[in-house]
Amino acid sequence: MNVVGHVALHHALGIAHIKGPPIDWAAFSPFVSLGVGALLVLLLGLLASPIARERIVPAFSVLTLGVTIAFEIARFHDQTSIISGALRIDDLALILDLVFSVSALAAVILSAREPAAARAGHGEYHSLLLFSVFGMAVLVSAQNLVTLFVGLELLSIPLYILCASDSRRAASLESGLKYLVIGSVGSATLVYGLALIYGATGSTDFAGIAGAINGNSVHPGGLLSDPLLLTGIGLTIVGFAFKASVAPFHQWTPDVYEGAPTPITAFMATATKAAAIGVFLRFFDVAVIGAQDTWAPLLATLATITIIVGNVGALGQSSMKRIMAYSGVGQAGYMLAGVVIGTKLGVDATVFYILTYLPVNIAAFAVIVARQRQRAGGENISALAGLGSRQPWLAWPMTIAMLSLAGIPGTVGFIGKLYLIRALVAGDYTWLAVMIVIGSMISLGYYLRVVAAMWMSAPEREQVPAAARAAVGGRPAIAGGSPEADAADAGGWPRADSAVANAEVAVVAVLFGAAGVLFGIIPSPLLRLVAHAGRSIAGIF
Amino acid sequence: MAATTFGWLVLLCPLVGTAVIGLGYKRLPGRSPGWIATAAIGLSFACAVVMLVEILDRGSSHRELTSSLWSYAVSVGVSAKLEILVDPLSVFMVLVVSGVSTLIHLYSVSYMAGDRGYTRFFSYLNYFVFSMLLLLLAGNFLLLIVGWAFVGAASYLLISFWYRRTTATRAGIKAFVINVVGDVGLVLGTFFIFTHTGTLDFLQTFAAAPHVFHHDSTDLVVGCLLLLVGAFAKSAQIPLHTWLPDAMEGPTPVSALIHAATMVTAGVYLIARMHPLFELAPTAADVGAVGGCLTLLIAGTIGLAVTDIKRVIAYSTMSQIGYMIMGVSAGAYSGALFLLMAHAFFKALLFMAAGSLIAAMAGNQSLDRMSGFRRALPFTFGCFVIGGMALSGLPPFSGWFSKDDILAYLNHRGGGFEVMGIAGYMGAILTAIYTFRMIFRAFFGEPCPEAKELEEGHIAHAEVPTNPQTGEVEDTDVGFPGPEHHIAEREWPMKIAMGTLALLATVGGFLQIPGVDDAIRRFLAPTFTGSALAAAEPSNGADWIGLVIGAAIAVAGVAVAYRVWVLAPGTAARVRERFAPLYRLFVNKWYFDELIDLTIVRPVAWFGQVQDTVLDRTLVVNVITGGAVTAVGAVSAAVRRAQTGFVRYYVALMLLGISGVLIYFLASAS
Amino acid sequence: MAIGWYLVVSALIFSIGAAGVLVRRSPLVILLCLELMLNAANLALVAFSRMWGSEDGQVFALIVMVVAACEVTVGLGLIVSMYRRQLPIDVDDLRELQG
Amino acid sequence: MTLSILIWLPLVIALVAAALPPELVGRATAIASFAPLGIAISFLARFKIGHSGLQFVTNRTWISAFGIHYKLGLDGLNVALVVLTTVLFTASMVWAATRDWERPRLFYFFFGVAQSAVLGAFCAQDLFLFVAFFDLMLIPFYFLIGMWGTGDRVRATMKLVIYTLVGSFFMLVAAIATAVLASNAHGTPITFVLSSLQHVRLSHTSQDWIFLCFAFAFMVKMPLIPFHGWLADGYRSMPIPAVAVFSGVLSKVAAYGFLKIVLPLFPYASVHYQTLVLVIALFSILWATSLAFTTTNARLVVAYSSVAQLGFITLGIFSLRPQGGQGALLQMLNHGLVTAPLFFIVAALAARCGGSEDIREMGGLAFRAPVLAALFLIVALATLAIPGSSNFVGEFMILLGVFKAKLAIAVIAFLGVIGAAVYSLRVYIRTMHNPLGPRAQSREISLRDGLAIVPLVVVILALAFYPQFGLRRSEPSVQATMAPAEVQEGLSPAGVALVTADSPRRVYLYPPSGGTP
Repeated sequence: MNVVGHVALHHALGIAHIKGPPIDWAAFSPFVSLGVGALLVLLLGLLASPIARERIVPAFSVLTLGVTIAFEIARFHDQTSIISGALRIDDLALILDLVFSVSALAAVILSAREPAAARAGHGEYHSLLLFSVFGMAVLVSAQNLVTLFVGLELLSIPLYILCASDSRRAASLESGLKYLVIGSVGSATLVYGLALIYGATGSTDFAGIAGAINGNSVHPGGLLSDPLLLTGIGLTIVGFAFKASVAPFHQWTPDVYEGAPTPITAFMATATKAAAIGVFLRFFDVAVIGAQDTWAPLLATLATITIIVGNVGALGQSSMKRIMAYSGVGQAGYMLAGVVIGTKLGVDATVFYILTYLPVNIAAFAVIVARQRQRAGGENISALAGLGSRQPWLAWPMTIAMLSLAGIPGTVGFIGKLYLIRALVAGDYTWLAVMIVIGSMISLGYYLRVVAAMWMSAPEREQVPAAARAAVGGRPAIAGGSPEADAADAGGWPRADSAVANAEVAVVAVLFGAAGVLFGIIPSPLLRLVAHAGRSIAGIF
Repeated sequence: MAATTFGWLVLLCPLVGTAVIGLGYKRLPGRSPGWIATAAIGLSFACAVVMLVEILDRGSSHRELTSSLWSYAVSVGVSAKLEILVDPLSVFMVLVVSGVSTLIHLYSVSYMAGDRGYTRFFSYLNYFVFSMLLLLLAGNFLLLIVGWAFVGAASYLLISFWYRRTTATRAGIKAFVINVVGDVGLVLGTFFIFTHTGTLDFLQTFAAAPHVFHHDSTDLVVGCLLLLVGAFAKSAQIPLHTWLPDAMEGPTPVSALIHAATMVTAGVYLIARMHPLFELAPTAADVGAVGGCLTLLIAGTIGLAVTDIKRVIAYSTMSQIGYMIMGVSAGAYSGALFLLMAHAFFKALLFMAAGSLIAAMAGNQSLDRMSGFRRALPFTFGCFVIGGMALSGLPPFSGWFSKDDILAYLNHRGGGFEVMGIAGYMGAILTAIYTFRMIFRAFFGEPCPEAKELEEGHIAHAEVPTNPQTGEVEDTDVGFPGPEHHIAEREWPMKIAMGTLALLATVGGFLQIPGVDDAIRRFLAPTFTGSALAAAEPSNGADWIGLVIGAAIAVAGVAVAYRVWVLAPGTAARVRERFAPLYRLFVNKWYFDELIDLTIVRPVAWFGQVQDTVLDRTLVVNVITGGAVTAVGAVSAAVRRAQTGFVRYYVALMLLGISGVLIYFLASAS
Repeated sequence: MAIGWYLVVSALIFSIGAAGVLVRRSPLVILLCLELMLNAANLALVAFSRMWGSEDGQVFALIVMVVAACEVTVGLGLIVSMYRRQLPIDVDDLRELQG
Repeated sequence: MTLSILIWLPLVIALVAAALPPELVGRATAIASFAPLGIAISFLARFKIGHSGLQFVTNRTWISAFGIHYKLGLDGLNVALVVLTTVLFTASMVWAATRDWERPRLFYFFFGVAQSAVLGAFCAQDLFLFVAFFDLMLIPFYFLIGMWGTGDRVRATMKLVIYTLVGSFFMLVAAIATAVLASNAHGTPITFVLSSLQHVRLSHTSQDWIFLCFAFAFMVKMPLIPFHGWLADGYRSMPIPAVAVFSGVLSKVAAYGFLKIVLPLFPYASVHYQTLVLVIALFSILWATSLAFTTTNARLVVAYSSVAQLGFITLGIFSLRPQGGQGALLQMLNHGLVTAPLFFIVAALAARCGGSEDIREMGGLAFRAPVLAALFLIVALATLAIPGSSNFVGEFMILLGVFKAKLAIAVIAFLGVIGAAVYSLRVYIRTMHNPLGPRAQSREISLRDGLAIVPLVVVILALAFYPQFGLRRSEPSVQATMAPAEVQEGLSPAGVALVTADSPRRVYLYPPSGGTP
């Protein structure tokens, strides 16, 4: 078709050239890839053939995440605001996006043989996962109360469903509902707080809020002692704290983590926590940094409580998933301590800690997944007994993960602690550093217990499915115990073909475990990465 | 070759002997270890003689030689080289020690024959002699302390030589610990002196002392008193003497060598060696003299009461060393050393004779069981009598001259020292009595069964060997009372050793006859030049009186003994009843063991128990460790209890948290 | 009319919602109460946007409504699936997970 | 040849050996473990005497963001200890190689990690590197006890590791604080390199709390009373080769830390808390001594005796006098050399009494085992620091230093000397002498035990004749280490510090008043 015809066609159709707002597609690319990928996955899930559903859908999700990661890496080192300043794509956001994507990638791989995926339908399962990642990406780059809230909900609501996705297990449904109810209370609180902040400052974007707090034309005196604003900040803190599972708003965490399908738990434990801490950084170290003197002591107190509660709560547990949940609470306390400092160093330290936290946690959960597939009650610590002698390729990653979370030298966790403590001392929060150390001491009590279980206790004999049925069965009817369901729980899903079935799981475990050691010995690359993150915020200070 | 070279050789010979015997314990046949050991000591005696000659060649002002091999510990102000000091004093001591040791080795070659530990015995014995010679030749404090502790260790090893006897091991550890107390005293004393003089070397210390210490300065007095602690512990002076009687658990040659002739006189040597310091600190010297004086009296009284023949000799050793310590502290250096030499001769002789006697008694040492060995053991009897006469200071034996030398000096010095002189005479009569008590009880009277058996030409044997102390049955694996016993009459090496010593004990006194000659004083003079006290020794010839008194007292003592134990045998019992409390005091050794047990051993043990059970278990394990664990556990339980699983409960807690946060902010707002 | 009153009302609604979540045991009713809490926020938002004379608040309110709708949908979906799984529709019986 | 080779060689050996068939691993590792020993000795031989500065320095940036360097070096303080480490590890390997362990690959792997970590801790010249190695060296023992231990091993190992890591974590905070505060106070970029940290003094208050953190970590590790809660269980359930190196070397790292880090970096606090530390050390000497003669477990006697020994070492260090420091260093060497053979001997004794380590069941073992008895006697006498042993020289100098600093404490400390005689001879007599024990049978020492014990005893004897060997290399370094504290105490003017210290920049860094920078 020639040009003239082209133009003519346009006139014929009477299409006027609307001047849309300029869109920086390059900066927007991660969101695009995520959104499009999510929708396509949803559609692919509708295909009839089981191969399409069980093979192509996960493959496509992996592809999507891969592309996203590529876009994110490509965008490093330039800071742009898009959608008229509603979102800010800077290194902080990109690094966190990277964390979300990687953890989602791991979750997808771990879900490859997960019963939950099949029960919820692969398409829905994976697209929800991707949407959740999308929500996180929005959340951490939000520069505006509205986008912030949208991002938060977009990350939460898919997770409510994913938690419940293993719908034939009552525990899964229970965790889903609990998460929904408590989560909604949390978001209601948050939105109310945001409303009050808006009311106090009269603007919804962070810059405006920051300006108003420090004093501008409208509020010449600043709002440092304005009850409306402070109430708003308080409610906002609660909203975020809930997502980051900061004590005393952490109680949903153990239950939900235990009930949810393990890959989803892994995803929540890493990505959600990262997102929540990310928004903490954004909101408190940018928007309301002016009021730091007011909120810092409170956050410090919360951090302390969280450290104690989390580490102490994990001590007596028998289920690995619960141990990881409580340990996650404790770790959230450490990260929150990083937020409190409110300096560039603090931001760097916090982001770095998130980076160190990601690989080892994934590794640990991968091992749990593997054990769950191999035997009934695989999430119990007793299931790890004698793992060291029989499956070292699983035992070593778990060992590294535990040592790293405990902060033993030679692992990445040690460097993370080093960075945090340095930032705290430099920011005159030495006492908080001491609290972190005390928390780590307590945490030795359960981390080392896990290691001991793997290496130092004799392997108990593997339970045959029959025994497994007995073990899981006998659930009270009121809790929905029904024979066929239990049968499905115990024997039905591929637990038998352990070694083969676990190939990809073991790979994930080994890879992330290795990363945990590698970056523990050569941390410099990560450190350079993080330095930019801090700079991107420092620009605003 | 210089004298010092032979000094090193003196040390080397016994060390080599130890090594050879110790390493070759499997190869060496029969009595060869004994002969090797004897040869080693004999060699070092020969070297000592050469050393003497070398010294005498030199002018009397050049008789103090030092030589060092390599730096032992030289750093940050401490400078201790491996250094020996060869001067008349050390040469004199080395001669006595190596000479007597040679004879005792010779004696042991036969006496210990057949003991399962024969090789071990001689390697220990050589090691002991090495340590003793090291002690004597040491040129600085550090080496002195080394030798000091080594003799202690050797003594421990030899006391608990028959190590399956619990009595022996207990005696061993007792001796060792008390000796360690002595070492500690020595080290601390060294610290006090070193911090002022800044050197460990003897000659430099003596040179520096007058400049850094003013007369009787506190630090010096304390230092010297601590040195005295060492001396008293080693020389078994009150109150650190309790190990010596128990040490008689060792084989008799050991008693002869260590606990009569050599080691126990180390204290005397130490004070003589440190005389420049002691003369600067008269207070300390006086304390030493008084201690010696008390010891000689108390030990004498105990000697009267105990019935174990070796213990009687042990107490007499204590009392004789009391004389020496008293003398050397008071300044009668040559006299004390003279007595030291004489005592080495006759006391070694007495122990050897006693050993032969005990062998004839099949290991039994109780005087109550012995009698009438006069005909059965003629040679032993002779030696015992000679030794006894020398000990009780009967003319013309060595004891007579030497003891008188000290007492004469004390009386001459005056200023309260006459009291000690008088005490000395009192001690002399006690000595004579208990010595001849032994002789009369063991050799006179009706022959006891063992004596009879021996007269028929056969040595008695217990069919079931038992420990005479406890009466418990012994396993002959580790020797005594082993398969065979040896008496002097049947073993020529024992004969030679005892004969030589008998001769020396007789003629040894002629070295220093008042008015006639004073070889020892002249020989030792270079060491004691510049000593005011040494210069103050009485001019000879004046004090024949002292000798006469001494002789008279000795004779009187013998007479008393003869009256009590030969003429009227019942007397002893009557005296015992008459002075019952006194007797109980003596026979219980003035309750020193009980005292120490009560004041030190029990409290320490009790504290140890309490501290182990109460403090360590309760405090550390339960409170510190357990407390933390319990606290954490409690909080953990609370947290988990809060995790009820009720959604609404969680929401409630959440709202609680919210209100808490709000309250905080509203509070900070206003 | 002062902004204060609107705030008081919204605060009341919020508290009522919270109280409802606390006291009621049926998930359905709890969902309703959550709606109340969110709408309390909406009321506040609208009032404020009126106060400042800017539309941000109203936009915010609209979005909150959408979100509320989503949450309710998900909640209902969960309840339905629980019903099909013959689980009791009573939050107090969801105690499989605890400790 | 750089120190890195020495440090990492054991780990490499372990990894290579892990590739061999299990039955060969032990012997291969034992033979290969002579390589680090040889290298260490070559360093000792090439060490230039009379310099207080570092030698054989390796210096690379590890984490530039924090100014953390991978800096290794030898000076008078650590050269002997490095050799000691290799000696004891080799001996333990030899001892272990003659026995069968299940999962041998892991066993020797963890040993390799431990040796590398310990060597690293000794050679580290960067505060953070030291802390990292200090924590790291504990982990292998967690596995060694937990997997190959005896009795209630898991509980014991948990207790031990948590106890000691608690200390280490405090030390981590303290170390970071040192660097951060130093850079804040002087506006210098942050660095952890010791030599540069020595040039910046912290304020008195920060010195105080940082000192306490370090002291706590080190005292737990040694351990000193009352931080010894982990000791009894831990030592009782450790496998013998592990316990030999643990009490032989790991405890020394803590003492070394006092000398290397605390005294030069925190002179004010060192002087401030001198009396406190001295009293704690004294207290643990007496406490451990009395425990050593109440307990009936032979292994625990050795354990408590080493607590007492470390008490003496601490006394020496905190006399803050060169004599004390020299004595302490020498004593570290000596104690390492006596404690390892003692544990081997205890194992041999237990083997002769049906596996029981209770001295009440022993006795009379010397009869058919003259060699064993002789070895034990020598080691026992060395343990009680009989004059003539190198241990005595160490103790002599330690007590001389304390005597100069605090007379009363020195005098009381002598009670510990007497106590040592009692418990050492007690255990010797109760095992070797006295009537034959109920289940005891006297057997001569076996070759495989001899291989491990005899060389060590030979070294002990050699040192007894020439203790100077342990003293001559360390003198300048010790003086340099003690100088800051002495200046602080006003014992020697800053000028002396200038002479002895390895950097002229020290001059103005010591205000004689010791005022806050």
